[in-house]
Amino acid sequence: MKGSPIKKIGVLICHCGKNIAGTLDIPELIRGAAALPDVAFAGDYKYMCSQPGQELLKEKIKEFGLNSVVVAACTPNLHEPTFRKAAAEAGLNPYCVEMANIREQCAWVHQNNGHSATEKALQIIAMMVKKVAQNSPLFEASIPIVKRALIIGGGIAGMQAALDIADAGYEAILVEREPSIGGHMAQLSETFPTLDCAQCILTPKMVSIGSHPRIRLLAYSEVRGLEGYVGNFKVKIERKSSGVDWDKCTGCGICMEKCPTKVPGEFDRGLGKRKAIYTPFPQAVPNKPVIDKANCLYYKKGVCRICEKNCEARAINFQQEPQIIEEDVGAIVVATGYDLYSTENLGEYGAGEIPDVIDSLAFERLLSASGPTSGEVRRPSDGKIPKSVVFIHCAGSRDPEKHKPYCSRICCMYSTKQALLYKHAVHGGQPYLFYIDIRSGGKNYEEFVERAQSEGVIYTRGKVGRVYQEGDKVIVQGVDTLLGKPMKIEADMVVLAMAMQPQLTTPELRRILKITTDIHGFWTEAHPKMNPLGTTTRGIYLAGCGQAPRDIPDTVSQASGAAGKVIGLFSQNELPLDPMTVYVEEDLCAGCGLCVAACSYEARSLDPQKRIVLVNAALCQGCGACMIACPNGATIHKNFSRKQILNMVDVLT
Amino acid sequence: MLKEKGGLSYNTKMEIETMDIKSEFAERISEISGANLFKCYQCGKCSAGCPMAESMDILPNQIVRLAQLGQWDEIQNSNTPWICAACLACSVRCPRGIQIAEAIEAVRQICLRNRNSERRLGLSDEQIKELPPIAIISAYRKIAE
Amino acid sequence: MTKLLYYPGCTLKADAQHFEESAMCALKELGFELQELERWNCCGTVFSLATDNTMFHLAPLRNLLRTREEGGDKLFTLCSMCYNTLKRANKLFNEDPEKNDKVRKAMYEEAIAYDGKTQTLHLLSLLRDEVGFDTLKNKIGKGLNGIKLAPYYGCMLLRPDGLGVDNMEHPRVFEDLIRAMGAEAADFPFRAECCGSYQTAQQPEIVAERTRLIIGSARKCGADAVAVSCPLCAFNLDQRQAIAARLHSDFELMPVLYITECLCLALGIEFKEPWKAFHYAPVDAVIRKMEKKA
Amino acid sequence: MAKEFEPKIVGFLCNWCTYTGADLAGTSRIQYPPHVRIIRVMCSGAVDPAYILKALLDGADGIFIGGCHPGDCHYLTGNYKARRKMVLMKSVLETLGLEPERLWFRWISASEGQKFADSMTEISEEVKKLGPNPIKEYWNV
Ligand SMILES: Cc1cc2nc3c(=O)[nH]c(=O)nc-3n(C[C@H](O)[C@H](O)[C@H](O)COP(=O)(O)OP(=O)(O)OC[C@H]3O[C@@H](n4cnc5c(N)ncnc54)[C@H](O)[C@@H]3O)c2cc1C
Ligand SMILES: Cc1cc2nc3c(=O)[nH]c(=O)nc-3n(C[C@H](O)[C@H](O)[C@H](O)COP(=O)(O)OP(=O)(O)OC[C@H]3O[C@@H](n4cnc5c(N)ncnc54)[C@H](O)[C@@H]3O)c2cc1C
Ligand code: SF4
Ligand code: SF4
Ligand code: SF4
Ligand code: SF4
Ligand code: SF4
Ligand code: SF4
Ligand code: SF4
Ligand code: SF4
Repeated sequence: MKGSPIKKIGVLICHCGKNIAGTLDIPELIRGAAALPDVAFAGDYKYMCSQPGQELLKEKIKEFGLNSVVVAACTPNLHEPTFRKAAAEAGLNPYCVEMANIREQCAWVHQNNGHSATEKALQIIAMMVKKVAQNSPLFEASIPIVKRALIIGGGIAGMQAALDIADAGYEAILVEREPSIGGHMAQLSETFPTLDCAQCILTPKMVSIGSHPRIRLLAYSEVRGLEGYVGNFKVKIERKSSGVDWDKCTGCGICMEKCPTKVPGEFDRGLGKRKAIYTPFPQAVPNKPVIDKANCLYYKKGVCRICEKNCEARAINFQQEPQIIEEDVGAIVVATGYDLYSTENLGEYGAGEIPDVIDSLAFERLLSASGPTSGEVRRPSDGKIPKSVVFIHCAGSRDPEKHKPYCSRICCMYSTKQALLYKHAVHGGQPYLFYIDIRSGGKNYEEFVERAQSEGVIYTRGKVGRVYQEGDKVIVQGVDTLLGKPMKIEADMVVLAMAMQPQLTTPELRRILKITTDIHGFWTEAHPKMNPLGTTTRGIYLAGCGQAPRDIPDTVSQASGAAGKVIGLFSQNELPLDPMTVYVEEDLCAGCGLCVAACSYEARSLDPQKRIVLVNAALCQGCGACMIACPNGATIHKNFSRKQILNMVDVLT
Repeated sequence: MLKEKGGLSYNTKMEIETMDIKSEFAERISEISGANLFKCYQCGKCSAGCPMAESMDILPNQIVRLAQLGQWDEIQNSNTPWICAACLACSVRCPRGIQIAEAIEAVRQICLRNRNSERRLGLSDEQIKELPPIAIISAYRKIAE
Repeated sequence: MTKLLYYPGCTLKADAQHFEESAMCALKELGFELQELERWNCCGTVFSLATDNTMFHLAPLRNLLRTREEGGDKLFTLCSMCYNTLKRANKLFNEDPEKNDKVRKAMYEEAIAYDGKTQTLHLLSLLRDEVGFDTLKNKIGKGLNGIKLAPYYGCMLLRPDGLGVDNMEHPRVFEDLIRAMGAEAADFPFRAECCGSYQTAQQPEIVAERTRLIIGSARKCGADAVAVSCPLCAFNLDQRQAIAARLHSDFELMPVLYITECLCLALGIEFKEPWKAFHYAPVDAVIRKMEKKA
Repeated sequence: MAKEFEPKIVGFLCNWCTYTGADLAGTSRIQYPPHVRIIRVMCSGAVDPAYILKALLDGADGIFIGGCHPGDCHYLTGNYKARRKMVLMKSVLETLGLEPERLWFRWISASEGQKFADSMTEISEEVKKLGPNPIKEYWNV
């Protein structure tokens, strides 16, 4: 660089025992290296990475006043940190140390060709000497971290993540779109494979969320905007207008009792009724009602106001406006969960029009003690107790042609559970399951299926072709592929194990968070194996069924994992930044913006006043794409500059 | 019992050698029908919705399986291709997008072209008088040489 | 009067003359005149499903070409099977370059080359898209109020996906038409179940079993009659009742009417006496009931 | 005996996949010809066409660019950017009167040591067949 002091470069060549010295001619390399421009010292050692080797490095730095070093040894992937650390200990900026890879990419791969290999090694050393000559000392910056997490989605995934983070001593903001947290787990009856009651294990957690001193629960709210980067996000949250002032509301429930308007309730999948002012279910947290404006008589026609008259706390506020609040957070956990694929998509199974053909969540409500039938299995059409129930697996799953190509992973298990619970609930009732394969890969899952089979649940291997109504029966036209026989069952009721799909609102949230989804709309993890909890944006993590279908144990594990990532991040006081980023020569930048489009990390933005581009060091990942995109040479990748690379090319040609 | 139903007799007659699998026969069907039978995962939805299944000795999904394994004899001796009404219910519902009706047409075509089936409609004058032209012509098209 | 180039197909000139005649009467009332193609040939009835049977597609394509020769771009059909065959042949012609090439070469002797632009139109689509069920309803008024008809689509009106007149698994058009005529549409689960098609020639007993099932289902859902739009369906569901009745003493006959016969009645057009003779299951009673309503 | 033509090939390898794959070839001691000299870049998307041109004008006989497999780029889409540039570069080479076969682009992951070594052998042989970079000739005179 301009004005930089005279280069004094040291070259240290490692024998690596016989690994390098066995093939390459070390004295020749020392001779060659010593003759290179700017090289003040060239020497060798048997094992550079050993303690004495590192000491030698430090010694030579001091002895010759070296301001750059090339260690010719193994791959930088192995010992670059070792030598950089040693150099730092001797007072040299670690970024002025480079490695010449003469082991993996030379000695080892040309073992029978010592002469050419030595020639090549010398070129590699020369190339790195030329590069290091233009390295700049770099200094690791760091950014402060806001130690507060945002969790989006209040199902079991979001709840678990919030509790883990809060219990570790950090603040958590939990944003739930619905009036209550709990998610789908709150709708379940009992859970496989242990058959413990979902409400019983969920409710205490919901209560702890509601009362935790470090959790701020924002129910009936949605994220509307996000800016910033890891450690320093700014989030906009809309608190939707509920028509009820929750600060005043005592949760007495009188309003719901008195409201004259009844509509089918979403929580009971339309099988039960709720009022126009409602909480989704009695154990709701927060236990405060909202007004369903589409059905409330006052909002629709301007009459009624019965709730208002009866509310002693004067909490009803029909004029309530939605409110936008802004929060600073350091990390985000996305736990938006799933929806079931709609039965309307399955024309051959009645397209959602046969009353006694219902989806699996509706059946959970029929089995649930707190459900619309108080846990008695009664079919929707006429309230009769069904004597035979057919469960159809893979309804919409594993069907790349028309529906979802993936396996929804949990429906084999919950269908088994539902069949078993039904059999326990209805004396003499016969469950039939139509499956293609039974997928029971989980702890104690196969044992659970075995139990159902031995208790007389009839499993038929074959996919159902048609379901139709005939009189008060539902006819199921299937096949037993093991016998090779078509079969027809006159059932009282049919339960469709519908495919799991991501929330339909995911695309909207994706635009806000700027993280990616797969073609089905499930959130994409940073790496399927090595980083399944992270996303491509640092500081945003995933948990629960929004990422892929999974059951409660897996959801909870993943949520705790995501929380662990957040806690790990928050355990640092400052976030060190990799200094190997890019900078912009302001004088050269024309503000054309070509580099902005080239950056996959939104690390660059145009400064409209100065008409130049700005780099956000916290977001820059150091890929170098912008440097290539810049027509003016204004963007420079630190220690990977165009000039340095062209110099290396020079040495090689 | 399986034997009575028709040609299905895995454990007695059918010997599968590795060489047989993906036989030229399956490829021939694929060629004529455009259907990739190897995508079939034997869910049986084709058979479950087939209006003629009750009268078939081998179900459509079994035809697909036999074809995968190159068991031409079993298929050729089956009544299934000659009972199928080409209604397409199977093809339009197959989760893997396999055109089963088309594959069965291919089986018919191979039989008819080999002329080893001696397929004649052999309609009596009376029948010809009774049947509408649409029935006669389409029957000739599908099931006779 | 809008003129429609019309392709009858072989059966409408033989066993289904009443289908054609009733369609003409009803459509005239609605402002359409059917103008038969001057030259037409049998479409080959069923569409060949084999990829190497290109020659089978010549017959339908020639009819589509005739349409162009006569200056039309739409060809109207009544028979569902013709509709299916013509429409699929055209799709193949337009989407499969290899077939297109072969077919073009095979039709070298034709005066003009076919350009793939003839659209096949079925009666049900015409009534839905060009007449409109609301218009129809206004015109008909109370119509067949009190009558319950079971709409029978069969297979060729709906399959394969995307080529049919409506959603394949969950069609509505036939029901909507019935309702526009003032009648009630039976919720008829067998509406798209194949009748056995051409197997009627070789396997009449199997087809009679299908008939028994389908008719039985129509009866269970309280239909006065089954409405059809295909002469093969009509034959199987109606004439094959004879065998069903012979084999099952408890089988009860059920009238099977072309949708156009119903439409005539709804529009107050007289049900012609000769049409009755084409029916196997007696239609007198139901026609009287329908006439009274209309 | 005339000295056999030893081609000079410059390789640009992305740090995350191909460079690590080259290391693996070494750890596995898979032997290949020594003609390719490797420059480590952070991402194949950061290989400027100027680097390639300079290398060729300076007399390199071949260029090898290695990146992560589609969908595996450490920086999300750098390798797609690289691929687009390579297609362009090939036509640029043609206008320069160079065989486009001198420019190689391969997806090689960190675990594909063998594939890396095979690619080195292949490119060495192919470039040998093409002979010395003709630009070297008319540049020198
Ligand atoms: C019929 C059925 C039976 C089952 N039985 C069992 C069983 O027996 N055992 C078992 O282990 N598992 C069972 N499961 C699976 C279980 O339901 C899931 O594993 C679990 O509920 C997943 O939790 P989650 O938090 O990821 O998602 P959800 O429960 O779907 O929670 C997501 C939450 O996020 C909220 N949300 C979504 N989008 C937003 C947004 N943009 N902003 C704010 N909030 C948002 C939603 O309102 C919801 O509250 C069953 C599933 C079904 C369908
Ligand atoms: C044939 C096969 C193929 C597979 N293929 C895939 C695949 O393609 N994709 C995939 O995702 N998964 C695959 N897996 C699964 C994968 O191997 C496991 O998920 C993963 O390795 C589990 O890692 P682990 O750390 O839990 O256990 P392990 O890999 O078993 O590691 C446990 C470690 O603990 C050590 N240890 C044990 N006891 C003690 C002790 N008392 N004290 C100290 N150390 C101890 C062991 O020595 C061992 O190093 C495959 C598994 C098999 C068998
Ligand atoms: S009556 Fe008032 S205080 Fe009681 S629940 Fe309703 S809004 Fe809340
Ligand atoms: S105003 Fe609306 S919410 Fe209140 S009681 Fe009336 S209908 Fe119910
Ligand atoms: S879990 Fe079972 S029922 Fe669900 S999609 Fe997979 S195989 Fe089908
Ligand atoms: S044990 Fe392994 S092979 Fe067997 S069913 Fe389970 S996952 Fe499949
Ligand atoms: S180096 Fe990569 S991440 Fe950094 S600003 Fe440039 S393009 Fe963006
Ligand atoms: S491409 Fe270069 S000149 Fe253009 S805005 Fe980016 S840095 Fe500035
Ligand atoms: S429906 Fe398709 S996948 Fe299923 S058995 Fe039939 S051919 Fe195979
Ligand atoms: S096309 Fe043939 S095999 Fe397929 S459903 Fe119809 S009758 Fe059955």
